This record gives sequence, structure tokens and C-alpha cells, in this order.
Amino acid sequence: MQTHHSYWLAFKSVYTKDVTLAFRQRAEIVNPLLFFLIVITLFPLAIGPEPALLTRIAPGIIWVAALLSTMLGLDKLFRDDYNDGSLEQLIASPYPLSLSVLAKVAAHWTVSGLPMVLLAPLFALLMNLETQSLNATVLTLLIGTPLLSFIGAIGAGLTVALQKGGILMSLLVLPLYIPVLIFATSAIDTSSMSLAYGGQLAILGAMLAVAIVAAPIAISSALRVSVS
Amino acid sequence: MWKWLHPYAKAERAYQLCNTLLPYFAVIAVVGLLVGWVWGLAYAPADYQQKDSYRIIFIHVPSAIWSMGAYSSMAIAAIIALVWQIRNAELAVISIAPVGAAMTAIALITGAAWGKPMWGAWWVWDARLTSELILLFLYFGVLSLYHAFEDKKSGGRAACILAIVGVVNLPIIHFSVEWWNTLHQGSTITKFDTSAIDPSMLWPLLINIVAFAGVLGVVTLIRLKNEILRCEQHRPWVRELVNRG
Amino acid sequence: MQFESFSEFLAMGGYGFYVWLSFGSCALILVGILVSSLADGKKLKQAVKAQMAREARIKKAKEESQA
Amino acid sequence: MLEIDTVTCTKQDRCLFDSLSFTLHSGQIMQVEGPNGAGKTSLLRIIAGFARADEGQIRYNHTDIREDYDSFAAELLFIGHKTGVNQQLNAYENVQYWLQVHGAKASEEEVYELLAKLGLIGLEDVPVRTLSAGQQRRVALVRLWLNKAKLWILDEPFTALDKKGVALLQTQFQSHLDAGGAILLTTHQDLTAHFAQLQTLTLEYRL
Repeated sequence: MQTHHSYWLAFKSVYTKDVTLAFRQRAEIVNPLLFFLIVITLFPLAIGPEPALLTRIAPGIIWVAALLSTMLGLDKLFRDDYNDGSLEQLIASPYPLSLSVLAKVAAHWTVSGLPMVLLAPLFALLMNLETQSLNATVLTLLIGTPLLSFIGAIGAGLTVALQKGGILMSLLVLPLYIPVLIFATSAIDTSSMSLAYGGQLAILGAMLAVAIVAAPIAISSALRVSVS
Repeated sequence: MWKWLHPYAKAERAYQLCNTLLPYFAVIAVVGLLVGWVWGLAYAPADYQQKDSYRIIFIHVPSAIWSMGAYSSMAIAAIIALVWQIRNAELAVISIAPVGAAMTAIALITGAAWGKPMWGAWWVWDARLTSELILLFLYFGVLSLYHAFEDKKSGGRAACILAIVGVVNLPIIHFSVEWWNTLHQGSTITKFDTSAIDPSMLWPLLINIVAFAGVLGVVTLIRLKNEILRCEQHRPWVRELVNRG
Repeated sequence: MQFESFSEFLAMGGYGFYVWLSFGSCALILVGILVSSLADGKKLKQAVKAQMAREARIKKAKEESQA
Repeated sequence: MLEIDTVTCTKQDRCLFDSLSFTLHSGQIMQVEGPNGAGKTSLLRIIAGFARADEGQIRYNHTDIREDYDSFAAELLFIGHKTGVNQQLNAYENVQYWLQVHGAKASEEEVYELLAKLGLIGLEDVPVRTLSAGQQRRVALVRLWLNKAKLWILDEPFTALDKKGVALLQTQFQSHLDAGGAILLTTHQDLTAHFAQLQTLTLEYRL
């Protein structure tokens, strides 16, 4: 055995562990996606199938569905590690907890956000969105879903020690999702009018940049409180 | 031994400080509300456009201002609590939150009651009202997180973290909602043109704003006293205090 | 005074319902939170008193059993 | 090496211990004793830096552990009730993951050899959830052979172990102490016969 300090290696091993575990229990990846799909299916059934109407409400539906299905995986983000004591081991490691947290959030995005980005063309098709809006949908999901993972992880960290943390977590996190929802849907809306939506994307990007820096600190202090 | 006694003295001192401050806030609150309400309801002239319905401004604006003010003071207390690890600041966070939530609720109810005669609907997705609604959710989040923890020490720290996260997000939420509102051009009628406000209306409004600050202070101090007592209830000084009064 | 009579004051130029609803609910909420906070404090002090009485009883019983 | 300075802890209005002070030097082993609910685990978690003491300081090499927690953590090995072994991963993966997260590296043979030494031959690549409680515990205890930590904090390390396992652990304790390490542990086992330099700290259950 030898000591081998490498931030990258530590990040990678936390990330790989979470992704590997998710792939071993495939339901973890598939179920939120199916949920996403079903929620989107419900809207035309409830509101009516007129293509024009669907085009009009599609951005909102896709994004509300994305918010909700992200919430599904969040509850599990730290739960297993908290229950089996891995979280304590991460705290008592020579690496900063923020690093491990960053890796875990990245893993959560890989298994929950990324598949949504990849499947976005399918949803756009279902909701009668045009090509230019499709691009906007994919781009907003690409920038927006990591933000959802970061903000959501704060809620997950705060509630991991509570037995019935799931609902409480949604209560804490959903209001914080509002800016993401507003800018993302407006970007898609703007694109459907063939207007430039770079401004909204830039704002989403700026929020993501802030989240990458600030959220791991908030998440790790939340986890320290939960573990104590 | 002395180190042991030190924090008790601190809590006791904080309790006494609350007691000293309480009468000042109480006087501001009672006199301010009395003068502000009578002036606002009976003596201020009616608005030429909105007639007497504008009088709701004398409680809507103060409660809206202090709903935000309470959240910021809560977040400042939370930062103090986490950075310097001061337990009393943590208790202050927990004490302010319900009062802030009450202020927010008042702002929402009065906003709706004002909206009905002005816009013809109880609820309009106006930027300011929507922001207040989200603020109410944030308050509920802090409160329910605190109460979900069995160990109140962890609960207090968790609530502090959430309050700080919330205060970072609040300007973003506010900005995004304002922006969303102009985008959809819903109800952009401003309820009250603040730049052109007549002094005869401005004075009672200012008095009410100060009075609401007094109310916020009074209730927060009472609640803070309770919280200090609750976590110090086994200490000798609390027992002495209870025996005395 | 902006109003000629008390009934006019109550009517608020036809907006009485909305104005009084606002001021009424505001007063209700503020008084409510004030009263509940005060009651909470009273309850806490009583709980401390009860705890002290309990301890005194235990102490007394112990002394009696020793004597 | 480790100084506990007037540490006080209250849990839900009950004072577990107050103004507790002691020091632990390299080469020393200390056993924390006391009935259930006396605060043994709480004390270990405070010293490991997971929980916060209401009063007092924990110093490691004369610096407060809160000041530079990560370098303290580099010298610390903590195994608690919850061992930090993932149920879905197998024993080998668990060990390798733990090593990487703790900035260490070991070859495949080295890890297999150790797993064999702890009686886990043939169980290296089945998910840990299928193992017995004692075997799961051993997967966590492999870390005792794979760390450069100076301070070991172990909460009930002997739980669910058989006699052979206990003996194996005690030998490893001794070599850690000989190498200048320090051990702080809770256990209901009597260790006086095994460690001449054993110190004991007794916590009482307080109302």
C-alpha cells in the first residue's frame, strides 16, 4: 500500500462508484425517465391534442416534468451513503468534502439529467415542437439540468438525516427551481418565435457557474449537519 | 468551571437584553399603529383614482417591506450563527421566521383584497405578489426543516444553511419573476405611483412602516426569549427567574 | 377627518369590505402571533415550575425514606 | 498527540459528559467504557470531528481539529457502527473505493491477500449484502492493514467477530501501537490481558 494523493482520482472514484451503482440497478435510471415521459403524455390527454396548443404549452410541460423527475432521484443521492456510513468516511478523508460532493452531483446529473437531454428530441416530437425550438429545448436542458442537480443536492443534504425527508425536500427545493424554470421556458418560447435566445442561455450559464462554485460548499455544510 | 458558566451568562445576558429592548419596540409598535391606522384610515385624503380602496397601502406596503426585511435579518443572523457559532443567533433565526411568515401572509392577503377592486380578481400573477408567494414558501421551508429535526441543535443549523441559500436565491427569484412578468405583460398596472405620492399620504405610510418594524421587533423578541428559555430550561438562572416571577 | 359620519367611515366610499377585510385580517394575524408567543412563554415557565416541583418531591421522598 | 480539553456534550437536554479532559500519546491505547447511553459513541464522533462539542476543544498535534480538518482527517482512521461498506459493491470494490477516496493505492494482489487473511477467500467478488454480519465487518476492518493513519478511532470493532477475528485484530492493534500509532476504542471486551499500556476512561450514565 502506498499513499497516492490525487484530487482527480478521488473525484473519479466517487463518481464511478455512483454511476456504477446506478447502472447495476437500472431501474434508478429508467424509472425517472419513464415518469418524465408519462407526465408529458398526461398533458395532451388532459388539455386536448390540438397541435397549436401543444406547441404553445410544450416548454412549460417539458420543464415542469424535468423538475419533477429530477426530484425522484435526489432523495436517493445521499441516502444510501448516509445509512451505511460511507458519508462519514468521505468526511474523514484527506480530501475536501466539497470535492466528493461535486463528484456525487456530477454522477447524479449523468444518470438523471443527461438521459433527459438525450431524449429531449423525442419529447419535442411528442409536443409538436419545431426544429428551432428543439435546439433550444436541448440546450436549456443541457445547461439547466446540472443546475437542478446542484440546487436539489442542497435540499437532499439537508434532509438526509430525516426519516421522511422526501416530501420536505421537494418543499425546500422546488421554490429555488423557479428561476431555472422561468429562464429555460422563456428561451424555448423565444426560439419558437425565431428570435435570439442567447440571453436566457447566458443567464442560465451564469447561474450554473455560481452553482458550481457555491453549491458544493452549501451541500457539504448541510451534510456535516446531517451527519452530526 | 468558569468556562462552563460562561455560555450560561451569555444566554442570560441575551435574555436580559431582550427584556431591555422590548419596551422600546412595544411603544413604537403600539403608538405607531394607533397613529398610523387612525391617520391612514380617517384623516389621509382619498386617492383621486383609487378612492378609499388605496388605504390598504398603509398595511400592504409595510408588511411587504418587512417580509423581505425579516428574511434578510434572518439570513444575517444565520450567517452569524454559522460563522461564529453563536447559538443565540441560531435561536434568533428560528424566532424571526414565523414573524416574517406572518408579515408575508399579511402582504399576500392585503394584496389580494386590494387586487379585487382594482383588477377585478382576487389573485393576479403580478410580479410583486408572486415574489411574496415564493417568499412565503421559503419561510415555510425554513420552519418545517427546523421542526422536522428531533435534535434541535442540528435543526437550527440546518435552518441557518437553508436561510442563507434562500437569501442568495431571493434576488435571483425576484429578478426572474419581474422579468417573467414584463415578458408576459400580465397586469402591469402599478397599484400606486410611489414617485408622485402626496405628503399627506406619505406621512401615515412612513409611520406605519416604522410601526410594523416595531411589531416585528416585539414579537421576535418575545419569541427569542421563549427559545432561550426553552434551551436553557435546566439551568439555574432560568429556575431563579421562574421562581421570582 | 375625511368622513362626514361613522357610517360613511365604515363604507369607505364603497370599498369598505376590502379595506376592512385587509385591516381586520392584518390585526387578526398580528394579535394571533403575539398571543400565541406570549402563551408559549407562559407554558414554558409553567413547565419549568412543574419540573422543579417534581424534583422537590423526589428529594423529599428520598429524605423521608432515609430517615 | 491528541488532547481533549474540557469537552462538554449535551444531547436533548441530557448532559452526557462535562469538562472531560484527557490526552492520548503515540503508542497508547485507550478504551472508553460505560453503560449504554453514557455517550461513548458521541464522544468518539466528537473527537473524529463529525459532531460538535457544546464546549471545549479537540487538539491534534496542538492544533484545533476544526482549523484544518482535512489534514487531521489524513491522520485519522475512523470505523463506526456504520462501517461505510456499500451493500451493492463487492468486497474488493469496497476496499479499492475506500483506498482511492483516502488517497492511497494498493495492488490487486495486496488486497486479495488481505481479504484472504481476514477469512474472505472466495467472497471477494460477491455483493457485500449477501455476506454475514461478521464478514461485512471484516470487509471494513481490512482498512486497518491499509492505512498510514496515526490515530485510530474504532467504535465497537469486535462486534460480530469470532475469536479468531478478535485475536487477529488485537495483533494488528499491537503492531500499530509499536509503530507509534494511537488507538481510541469502545468495546465491552476486556482488553487488560492483551495490552499492558491500556488506559481506560469510564463514562457514567447521568440523568
